Amino acid sequence: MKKLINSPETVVTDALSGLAAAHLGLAVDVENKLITRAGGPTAGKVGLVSGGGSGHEPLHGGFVGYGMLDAACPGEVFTSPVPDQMLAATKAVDGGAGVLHVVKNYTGDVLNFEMAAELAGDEGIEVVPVVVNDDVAVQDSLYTAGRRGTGATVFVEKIAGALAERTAPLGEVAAVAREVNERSRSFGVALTSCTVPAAGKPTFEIGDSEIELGVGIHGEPGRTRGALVTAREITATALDAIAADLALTGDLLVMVNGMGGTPLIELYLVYNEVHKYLTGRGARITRNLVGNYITSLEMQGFSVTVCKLTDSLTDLWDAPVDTPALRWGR
Amino acid sequence: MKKLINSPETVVTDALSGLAAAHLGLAVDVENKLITRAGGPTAGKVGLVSGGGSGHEPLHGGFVGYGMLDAACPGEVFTSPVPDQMLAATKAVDGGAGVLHVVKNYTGDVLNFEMAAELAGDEGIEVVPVVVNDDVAVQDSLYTAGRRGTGATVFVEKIAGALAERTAPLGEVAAVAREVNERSRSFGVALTSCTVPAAGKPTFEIGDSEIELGVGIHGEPGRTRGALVTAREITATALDAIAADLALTGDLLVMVNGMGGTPLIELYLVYNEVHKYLTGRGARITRNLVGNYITSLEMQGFSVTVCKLTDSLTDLWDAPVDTPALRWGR
Amino acid sequence: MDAGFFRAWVAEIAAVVETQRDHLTQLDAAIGDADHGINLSRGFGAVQAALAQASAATPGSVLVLAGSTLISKVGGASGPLYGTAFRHAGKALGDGPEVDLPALAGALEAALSGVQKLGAAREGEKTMVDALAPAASAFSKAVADGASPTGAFSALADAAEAGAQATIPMQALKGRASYLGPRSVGHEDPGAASTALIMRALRDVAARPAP
Amino acid sequence: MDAGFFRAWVAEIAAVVETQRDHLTQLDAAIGDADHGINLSRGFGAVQAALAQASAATPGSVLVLAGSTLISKVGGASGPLYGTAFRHAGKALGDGPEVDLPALAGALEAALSGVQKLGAAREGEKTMVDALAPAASAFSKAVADGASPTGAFSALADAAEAGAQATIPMQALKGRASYLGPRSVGHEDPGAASTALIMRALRDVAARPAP
Ligand SMILES: Nc1ncnc2c1ncn2[C@@H]1O[C@H](COP(=O)(O)OP(=O)(O)O)[C@@H](O)[C@H]1O
Ligand SMILES: Nc1ncnc2c1ncn2[C@@H]1O[C@H](COP(=O)(O)OP(=O)(O)O)[C@@H](O)[C@H]1O
Ligand SMILES: [Mg+2]
Ligand SMILES: [Mg+2]
Ligand SMILES: [Mg+2]
Ligand SMILES: [Mg+2]
Repeated sequence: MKKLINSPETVVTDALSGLAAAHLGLAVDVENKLITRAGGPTAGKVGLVSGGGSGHEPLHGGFVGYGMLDAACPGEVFTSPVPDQMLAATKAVDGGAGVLHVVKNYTGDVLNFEMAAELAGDEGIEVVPVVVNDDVAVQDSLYTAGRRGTGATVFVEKIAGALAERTAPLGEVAAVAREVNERSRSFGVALTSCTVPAAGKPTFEIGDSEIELGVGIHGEPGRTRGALVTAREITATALDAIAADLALTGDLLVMVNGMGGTPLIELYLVYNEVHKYLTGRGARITRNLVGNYITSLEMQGFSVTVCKLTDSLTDLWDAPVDTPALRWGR
Repeated sequence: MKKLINSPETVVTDALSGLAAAHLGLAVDVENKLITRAGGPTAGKVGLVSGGGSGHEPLHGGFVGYGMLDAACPGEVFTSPVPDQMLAATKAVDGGAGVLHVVKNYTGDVLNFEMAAELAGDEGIEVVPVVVNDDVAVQDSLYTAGRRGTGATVFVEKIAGALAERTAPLGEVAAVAREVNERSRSFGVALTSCTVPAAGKPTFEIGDSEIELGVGIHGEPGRTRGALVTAREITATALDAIAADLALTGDLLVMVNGMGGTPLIELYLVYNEVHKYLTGRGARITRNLVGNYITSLEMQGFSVTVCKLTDSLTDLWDAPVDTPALRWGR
Repeated sequence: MDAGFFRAWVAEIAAVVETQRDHLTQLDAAIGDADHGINLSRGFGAVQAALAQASAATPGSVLVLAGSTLISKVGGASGPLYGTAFRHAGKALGDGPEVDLPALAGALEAALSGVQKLGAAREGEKTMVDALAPAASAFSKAVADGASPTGAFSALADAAEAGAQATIPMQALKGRASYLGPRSVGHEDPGAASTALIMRALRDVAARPAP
Repeated sequence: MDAGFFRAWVAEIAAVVETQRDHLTQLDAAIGDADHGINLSRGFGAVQAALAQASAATPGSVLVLAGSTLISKVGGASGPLYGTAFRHAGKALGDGPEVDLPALAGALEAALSGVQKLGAAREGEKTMVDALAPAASAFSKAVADGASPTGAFSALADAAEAGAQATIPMQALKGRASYLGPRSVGHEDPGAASTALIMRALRDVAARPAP
């Protein structure tokens, strides 16, 4: 295991201390693993709380700030946070207009957020959860815990955050969050495994000319093993899987996301293939992100996330945002 | 070699096509490998041109835009561009106020930019080159080609770009660029090698518990091989090397830069160690960057760059910038 | 069985989880995300610390504190699920200083129903339920049949172990492993395996000569 | 020697660089950035393409075009340096249709001075100069001593090869390898190695029976 760390036990808290030192716009409670805006809650504004296992940076802490999240609670690496953290976050950001919980669809995240919402309710805070489940690699059926929440989480947090900043009521913020989730799909591909620091060895073995198609953001195995073919072919496989589930027409917001160990030159190369694939089928990419936004430690690979935009979603996407990992308009 | 590419020969042009598709604010001539602002030259404004081998993304193309570069010319992977590209870039951005060449100190970059400057001069364009040489891993002496240009290039391009945007004359823009370079130092550490696509195998071999201290951004060997110790110890080694050359006092701009294959969680962890080291010695980090800004393909590792700020340098750093990789204030 | 007995059980669980930490993590690596052993060692370590602090003088209060601590410290799917199991078991034991076998049987049934209410898993879906359900009913049956303590606890541990083994051919329909669909077949479920360890720990503690 | 002779030389260089591409890149990996072979194969490939297009009917024009193409296509340190070498050699040959051995000797001296003027490297600094300088002077001396063409070209190639080998114990003082300081000792300089290949190609082409 080759990592820049002090010890497997302190990875998350050491990194949180670094985040705190680097971004004075954030208030970071390292001990309780809680990241909020330095300003505190905004009266009359819906609070946005998200959280999940660590190892996906910049998600979620890097998206706390004006126009996006009010708080993030990171768990241990790849392990959802605990209800105590989520409750503390919910109380910290409640500005009297209620709190939205952005939850990625994993049993652990769902159960812990459910418990937290119940506890918050007991304390008189209105909480509405929105569960993100955009990963088409898993079929959503009676036979699974449902689709995993992956890249669409970034879109949900940005767009719902923008609407909340306009002091829309909780119901509307939750509705737009669900709308973004319903209009978004993702597919991920891994070239290499990641290594959970506390585990010390790669989560899965993979050959030098193999790739994992449909990999999860925790290194969960995907649909199949494939051969390491060209970026064009790999991209087509990913987009075919998405297109089989959602008609890729009209104006699209597209993210080509790196898994953590893939350099930007390769991500732009993949974006070029995505662009050719989608425009070749008559769609228009009107907004895009290319970079590392929801990672899996040092895994090499990428994911592509597509959202079918509407004019109002585009307007919310363009709204000013000022967070460590996403910033424009101010 | 595990990479998301179509073929080793087309890596650079395919990635440039992706950059062009993703950023409509850029004008990208894929065939001639030239990236300029879509708007064309700004009359009366000094033009900033930089360039170097590809494989360091977002450097340089990701820094073309308002408040930073006017043009970038990427060479083949790890190979400086050719005079034709630099001349074309220089002509494309000349707004009548002359052109600054930001050159990283490598024999190839220096020789090719020299030839380009000569050709531009023949065409009546005033060109002033600024050579960046901030890497303390190499001692600057009669026995070397001089220090390598690394992380400080990002600072030079941002700060000189900000001054140029204020339509300062070429002499002043060149002077501030040199001032930033003189006040900046860097040191890099590699955990793994990178693989040049056309070479197909890692540039260097390194053991599972070894690190390369003082590595160059092209995977050039550094000062010594060391053991993979804690992030705290590795960071101290890097900062000791810098402190031995530049008194680390006063207000500092610090960049903890990822080499391409290192995840953000580790970079923030390293930033925490850098912060403790520097503040522990009485310095103040008043500005910082944490992320992938000058990479070495998929290499795992980091570099730290420190610049001793003045009030006017801080003011120029804070000035609005709007590029694919660095954006604030608009 | 008094509070000391249940403290000893939890201590034994913590010890076993430590030794089996990597094994449980490897099971989770095969069909999950390689953290189950890490999660439980963090969780039961915290439970040990909490119990060392707390007075918790009744069997019920020991298990409720254990459950609450798991919920607060583990995260993931297993945190709320095991936490709920211990809390419900503890609540079922009431606040008497001593509990007998029938009371413990009722507590195990309460733990099971708590887990199923929260996680909505039925038997056969390749989860901890596949070890907990047969263990609870085997224990209840043995107790009802008037089996000796030794016999009842052996039935409990054996049923849990058999239940865990039985998850190998199953296709996961709940939890992270369900993402694999048919590819989840052929692997033992990590949570079922840890449940078997927890029940074995109970048997071993019960087998110790009373101090 | 006419334009055809020099076109044949350049073609032979291109062929040899192709076969030695990985070897040169590996030499560069040891003390540089692992691209020298890649750079030269891209460069001489482009030179071949350019010559195929161009009329270039004199020895001088062939070498000038080769040099300009290297400058335009290679990049790195070797691009401007080899480009300058060929341009200066070509200019020195003037625009006659035929050149003799003394003229070629002068052209090689011109190439050397061009490289040294641009790169400021002296002999012993572990660069291509350490192969080019002895080769040029050995050739001049042989020609001056009235050696046979075969003898002169062998002296040229042997001196270049010996010069390249002699870079192994040197510490690099110029170029990327100089960053290594003492660690550059013990490796052959890639540019010196490619210069030796270029000189050997010249000898081999000269050895061919005139068509
Ligand atoms: N819905 C559920 N009901 C019961 N047990 C479940 C459920 N989902 C998951 N589990 C159990 O949780 C175990 C995984 O626990 P763990 O790895 O600690 O959490 P995570 O899956 O969040 O990483 C699985 O092996 C399974 O036994
Ligand atoms: N100043 C110099 N003078 C002469 N030759 C040089 C000089 N600097 C470098 N070289 C030659 O260039 C070679 C490296 O070429 P190449 O690898 O293609 O370029 P780069 O170093 O830019 O990657 C070295 O082996 C050396 O022979
Ligand atoms: Mg987990
Ligand atoms: Mg090079
Ligand atoms: Mg798990
Ligand atoms: Mg080289």
